[in-house]
Amino acid sequence: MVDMINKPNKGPFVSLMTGLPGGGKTFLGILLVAAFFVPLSNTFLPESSPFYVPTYLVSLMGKYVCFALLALSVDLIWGFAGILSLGHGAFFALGGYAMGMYLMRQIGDRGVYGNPLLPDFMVFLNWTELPWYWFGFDIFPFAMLMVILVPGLLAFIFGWFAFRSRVTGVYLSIITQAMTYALLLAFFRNDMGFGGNNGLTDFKDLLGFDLQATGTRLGLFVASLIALALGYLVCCFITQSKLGRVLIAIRDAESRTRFSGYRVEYYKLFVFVVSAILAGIAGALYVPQVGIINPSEFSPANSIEVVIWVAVGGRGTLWGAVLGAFLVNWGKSYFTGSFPDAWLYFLGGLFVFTTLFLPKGIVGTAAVWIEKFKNKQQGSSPMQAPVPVKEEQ
Amino acid sequence: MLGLSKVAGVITGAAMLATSALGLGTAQAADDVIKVGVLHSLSGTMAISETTLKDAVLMMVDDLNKNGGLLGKKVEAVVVDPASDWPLFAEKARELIEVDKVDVVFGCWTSVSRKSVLPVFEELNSMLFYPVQYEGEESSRNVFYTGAAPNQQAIPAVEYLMSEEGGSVERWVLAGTDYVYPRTTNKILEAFLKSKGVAEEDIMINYTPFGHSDWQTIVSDIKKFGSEGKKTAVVSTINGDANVPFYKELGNQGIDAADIPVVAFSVGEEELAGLDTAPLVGHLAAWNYFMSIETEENDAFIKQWKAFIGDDNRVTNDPMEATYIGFKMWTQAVEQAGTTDVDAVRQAMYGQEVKNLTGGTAVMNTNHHLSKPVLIGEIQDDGQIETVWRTDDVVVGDAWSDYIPESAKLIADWTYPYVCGGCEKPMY
Amino acid sequence: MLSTLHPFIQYCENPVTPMRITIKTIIAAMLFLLATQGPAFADLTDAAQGLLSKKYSEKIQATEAIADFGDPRSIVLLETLLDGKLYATKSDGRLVSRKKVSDGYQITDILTEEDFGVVKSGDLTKIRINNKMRGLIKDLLGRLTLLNEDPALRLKAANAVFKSRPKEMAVPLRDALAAETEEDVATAMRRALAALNFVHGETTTIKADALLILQEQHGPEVKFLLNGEANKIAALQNPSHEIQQFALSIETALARIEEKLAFMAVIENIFQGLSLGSVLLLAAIGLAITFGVMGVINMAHGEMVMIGAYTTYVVQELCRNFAPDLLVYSLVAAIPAAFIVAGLCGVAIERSIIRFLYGRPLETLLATWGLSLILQQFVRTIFGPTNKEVSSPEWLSGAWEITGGLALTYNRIGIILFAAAVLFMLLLVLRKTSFGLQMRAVTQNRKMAASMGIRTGWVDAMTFGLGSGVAGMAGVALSQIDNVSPNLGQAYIVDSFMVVVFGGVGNLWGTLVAALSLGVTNKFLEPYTGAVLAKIFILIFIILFIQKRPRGLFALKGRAVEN
Amino acid sequence: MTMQLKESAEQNLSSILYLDGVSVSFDGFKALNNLSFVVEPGEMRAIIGPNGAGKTTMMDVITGKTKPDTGDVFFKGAIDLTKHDEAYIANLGIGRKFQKPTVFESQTVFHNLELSLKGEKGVIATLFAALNDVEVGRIMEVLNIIRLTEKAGDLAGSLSHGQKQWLEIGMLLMQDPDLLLVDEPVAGMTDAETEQTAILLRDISATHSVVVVEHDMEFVRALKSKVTVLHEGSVLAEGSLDTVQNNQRVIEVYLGR
Repeated sequence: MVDMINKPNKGPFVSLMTGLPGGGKTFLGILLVAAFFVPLSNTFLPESSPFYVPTYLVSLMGKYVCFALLALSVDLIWGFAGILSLGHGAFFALGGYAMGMYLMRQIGDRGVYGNPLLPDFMVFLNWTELPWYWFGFDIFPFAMLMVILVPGLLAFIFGWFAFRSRVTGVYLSIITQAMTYALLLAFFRNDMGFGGNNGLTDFKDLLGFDLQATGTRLGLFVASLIALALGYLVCCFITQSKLGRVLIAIRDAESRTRFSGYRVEYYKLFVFVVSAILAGIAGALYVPQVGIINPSEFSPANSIEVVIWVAVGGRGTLWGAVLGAFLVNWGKSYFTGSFPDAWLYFLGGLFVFTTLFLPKGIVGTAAVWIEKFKNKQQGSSPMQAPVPVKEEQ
Repeated sequence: MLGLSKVAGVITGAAMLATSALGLGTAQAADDVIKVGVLHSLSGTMAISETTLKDAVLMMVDDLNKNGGLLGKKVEAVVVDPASDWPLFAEKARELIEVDKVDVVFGCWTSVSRKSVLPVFEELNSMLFYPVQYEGEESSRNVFYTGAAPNQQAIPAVEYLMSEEGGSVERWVLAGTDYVYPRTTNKILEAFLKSKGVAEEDIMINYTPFGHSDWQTIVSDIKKFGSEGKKTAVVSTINGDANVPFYKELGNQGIDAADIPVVAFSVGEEELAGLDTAPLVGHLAAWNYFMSIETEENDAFIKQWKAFIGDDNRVTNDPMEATYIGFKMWTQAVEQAGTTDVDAVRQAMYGQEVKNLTGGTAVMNTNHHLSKPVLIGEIQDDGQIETVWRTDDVVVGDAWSDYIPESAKLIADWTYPYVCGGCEKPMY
Repeated sequence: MLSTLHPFIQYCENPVTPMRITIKTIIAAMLFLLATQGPAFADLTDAAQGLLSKKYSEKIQATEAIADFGDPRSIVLLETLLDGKLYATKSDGRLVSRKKVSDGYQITDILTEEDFGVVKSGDLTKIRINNKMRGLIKDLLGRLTLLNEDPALRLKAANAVFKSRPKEMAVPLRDALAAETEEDVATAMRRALAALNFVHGETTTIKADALLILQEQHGPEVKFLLNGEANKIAALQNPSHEIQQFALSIETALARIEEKLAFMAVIENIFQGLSLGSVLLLAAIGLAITFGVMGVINMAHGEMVMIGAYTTYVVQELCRNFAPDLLVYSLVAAIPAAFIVAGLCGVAIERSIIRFLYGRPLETLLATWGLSLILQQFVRTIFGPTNKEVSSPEWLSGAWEITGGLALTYNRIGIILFAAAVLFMLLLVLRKTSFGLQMRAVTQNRKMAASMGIRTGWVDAMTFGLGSGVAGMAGVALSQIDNVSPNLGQAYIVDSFMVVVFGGVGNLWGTLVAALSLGVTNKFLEPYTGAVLAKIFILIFIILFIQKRPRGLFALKGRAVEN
Repeated sequence: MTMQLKESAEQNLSSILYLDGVSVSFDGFKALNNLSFVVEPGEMRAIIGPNGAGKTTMMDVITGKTKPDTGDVFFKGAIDLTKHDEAYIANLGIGRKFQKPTVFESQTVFHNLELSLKGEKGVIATLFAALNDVEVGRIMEVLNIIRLTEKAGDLAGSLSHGQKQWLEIGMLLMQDPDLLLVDEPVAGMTDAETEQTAILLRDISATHSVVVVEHDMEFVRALKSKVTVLHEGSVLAEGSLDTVQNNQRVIEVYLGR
């Protein structure tokens, strides 16, 4: 035995210092390399070099990195606490809108109607003054605070009700879907003051940096990578702590956890809010890189897709979720370009294949193989947050 | 632990390499072809409308190649699927321009998709042809708008209905999907109607979400609104999908075109193809093109289209004509400029003339909008729209509406001395 | 052929009837009015040639002239024109009607009934009419057929006069009313006469008398009339006392009508709510089986609905091409066809994918999502991305006018009945058949059921097939009110899940109550909030409701729900 | 009734668990019907009864999972259990073992016990929690009691059915409760395991109050405790096993009417 006894829980800081879960260091290493290599390559290498990363790819990867952070946030609640949110896109979009509102205010009088205070779409709707909820968004720190607060608060209120009422399983999934669907419809309304179907667009600059400039793109790309790395560390910190094990306990046997004296609803609420904040940050980084935020980000289909990224990569493995986000989105980019008429077959087929043949996702399945391989050679050792033996429902 | 981290490294590395390969694999553009990007959704909600336009571009390209190509080069269409996903539109636009190195792009349908790709085209100084009727209030240096602006569709239609021939309508329902095109159109119409002395209480405005399918209440409301003793008409800016259930409900609730005519700006032959139009005979549509128009050009175009698509029942519609005109103009401008260079072609575009399929000549103005005739037609029981009224002359597309105070003062003119898409005084 | 279509002609072949004179009176009245307008036409043929004009104003003159001649052939001509079945030959501009034959169209001169043989469709141009002409022709036909011997036509004529209210028709209408024997036609004529008098009456007394008759009716048309008159009076500079009194009585009548209409509106609202509820029920009921009973989070459910709708399309096309006589029944034939096609798809899906995923409901979500993408694209590849037309049979078109102001559309009534029938059949299958028993046994305790000799795999496949088949049948109904496009299913999937979850997973009654209550609530909210906000409120309501009852409306309590 | 109430009020103060007139119904079905009974501190009590007698519902009521429609439930004389939720009641000192062994299958045996450790169970405290030597010692001690020291590093999911039952009892011990509610602890165990379990529970009852629900009469006999028979949601008989086994009504209920 008994590395558990030799290595009892010394608290989350110690856990984080002494070792990340399987593959974590390599993962962080890759992020670090990318953070250095991509900007250097884009800036200094000639276009003809095989290692040159074109600006087009920088934006694309920046977008993927934001999706990866979103996937990570879903994995934190689904993989570890068993909360399947089919509405996480809502938090992503809210973070995005908060950032979009800042970027809108930055346009100032450079809009087509030249109104120094009101964004174009408000001028257009005959609004004469800025609605109260747009106040303060011209101040960057305030906007960033909102990026965290708005999704966090929504998650807190929603979670407070749902978890206290012990809404679980499919019921929870469906009401998260109802939440994002209701928000989708609400944001579609032009009267809401968020630009309706077109959303917020036509951004000019961020903190004085021109959004079209390659330098800004590189900066955003690196910022996204840093956010992803930090997000990953936060997730590791949580999942490696005792709290992480309580979450897994909740996932596997909720009543047992309750009868062991844990207020399950608070734990769920905590992790749900953390996850929503991560999703919000991802959204905020996403918006300046794609240049638009509109209600379609709230669509239930988008949220379901995020869950699929996690499932493809491997639930409960953290960096597996990141991998899943990269793979699926890269697949989407590639196939929509190369097989515009058939790409849905590939994508749909991938999902079916994954569930049938890689039920634990790519990383989970790889881990099982390695485990088997190791077992042949030596004794066994437990894994971090293994995929649950049985489903929670 | 070691094993897992190796897997992590290998897989993630492979993913990154593969991602790079996406960029690098197709980056070379051959010199002997001219590439045309096609950026229309082939899946998702907009596929219903946009796929047709993709096919239209492919047909034009095919035709061009059969006739010896352009500038002695072969023309190649690069088709991508932005999947009705607006940010994906921006990504795909960038891919087309930066990776595939296309010389021009034909694409977009919804306003939001156009807004999404606009910064990309401006940043990379490429050229987009946008073939759909839209809300105006925009003129980009990098976009040519070949669909109708509000003054080429909405205003003439309302004027027609106000006329004796159109039924002397006094009361108006402005029903639309809640997005920018109907909002703008209705705003312009409201201002226009009020300027014609229509009272506030004689205008009812109603917005519904995308894909709205239960029209019972709204159609009942329209009926009630129309029973107040004044001749009433509905001006519909309801978008795509929602039209079929709307018209089905209209037909079933027995709203007769003779009592309450509905004039639509987003309903063409293609939308009607999904409907039994017998109960809808007499309702109106305003466009710059109807398939039923008998001209030599149109007959040839319809014949070519049916042959290309291999289906005798397929219809043609206004955005297809807009695509046709845009494509023709671009090829003419390229030939005139002798190059596909964006700046040179843009200069050559101004004043470029193409014969409309409906007769007369379309001209590209310096505000990047076309001069086209406006037609008003009535829906027939065979799904066709028959012209009942047309402007005597072509109407110049207005980028900025005269009926909106903020935009009435703006001028779009991309030639000297203005050189701007929306300013009050010349730049130079 | 023509004589069977138009009883009027039969009647005209016998010239010695007193009615002939009456018609002449009408025509004389009209001639008086029309004589001053437009160019004179020598005879009917000449007038008919006027229809070939490109200008609608000229066509209108020709139309009026055709009616003026009062020739029995005028009616044939005008009816053909109104139906859009009047053509002109391109070669010599003859007005003809056409009939489809195997190698083209058999054409017949509309006036002489002379046969011109068979031509191609390209040789003919359709004589187009616009809204204004359409209204005019209806009006003219109404006047011409007011004394027709077919009561249905007389009724139509009376209603046409009611709508157009030509002043000069007062006298002929009174004569026709005097000769009328059918009670319902007489009522319509009385109404039309009242409308005429109300609008054109010389004295306020006549108008007030007309008002007394009119106010008994309470349709929106009457409201339209009354409002119009009220508007006119309001515009007068110095109305006399009498007129003011009259205006007051109009106001009273309007208030009464308004009251009745408000009551009708409530009934209409309930009906619309029920019909929306039935649509939700139809969309959700298949899901209540695949998701509710089997626990499969079936994201491809919407695609089963879509497959049902496309099956309807295919059945209709087959009918159209091979058995055009049966076209009216194609919708009925499509119901079993859609059930079988979607059901077989369901069985295939269950056997190839779902059966490996039992006990892992969240993974069924992913697999079926992938599947739904594939199915959408598959349909897009086969049928193309554009909408397909599924026409409504005659018996599902139009509305049932119960009383003025309350009309229930037949297709909505059909959907309510259909939803009820589907629910009933499903309950029957689940409660009364051995398959239903086996199905419940398997879902409650798979191992026990297996050991009792039930082929659980077969039951699973059949159950999933049943759920999918029912979804397919829903597709038949939805093809009547919505787009038949590859996206059809996507539009209903979220709503379907809401309904099933709101009602309580695994409970068909719950699904029924949930669907109907959501539908009715939505329709009652909509007039106040608009469609979007109504939907948002409904969603928020569901979210809050689930807090109160975390397992839906009809949830089992106690131990059974633990696992 | 008034007499009874006064009497029960006195019992109330001295008892560790006190139920009076508890009724619960689900959709018209009365799971508990005016159930009253008392457990004294340090007592071991066995509860038997046919299926549907209300045994598990009674446990649910005591542990706060189900709120009774009527009736009082008091712990340690004065604490009204109907006002609290499961987690609070667990921290008060009532541990519960489920009918079906429920452990955290994807975590190790050691972690299972660590999670059950008595102590601060707030979110933030748990996030920063670290084990000290005393706590490790306590875990090792319980591992020893439940004979799973060798399996400390194994996943709980890999244990045999009997071992899972033991692990769950061990988890209860980690909570160091004053009252243990044990639902069918020997279901699916071998005879030898059953015997060991009985010994274990007897040992535990030396320092804790224990309520055991069980079907296995041999096991109940081995517990050597007072027995309460439940039937249709209320107490049918109470006393030693021999007394109740000879009770005419109990025989009727068990053998059928």
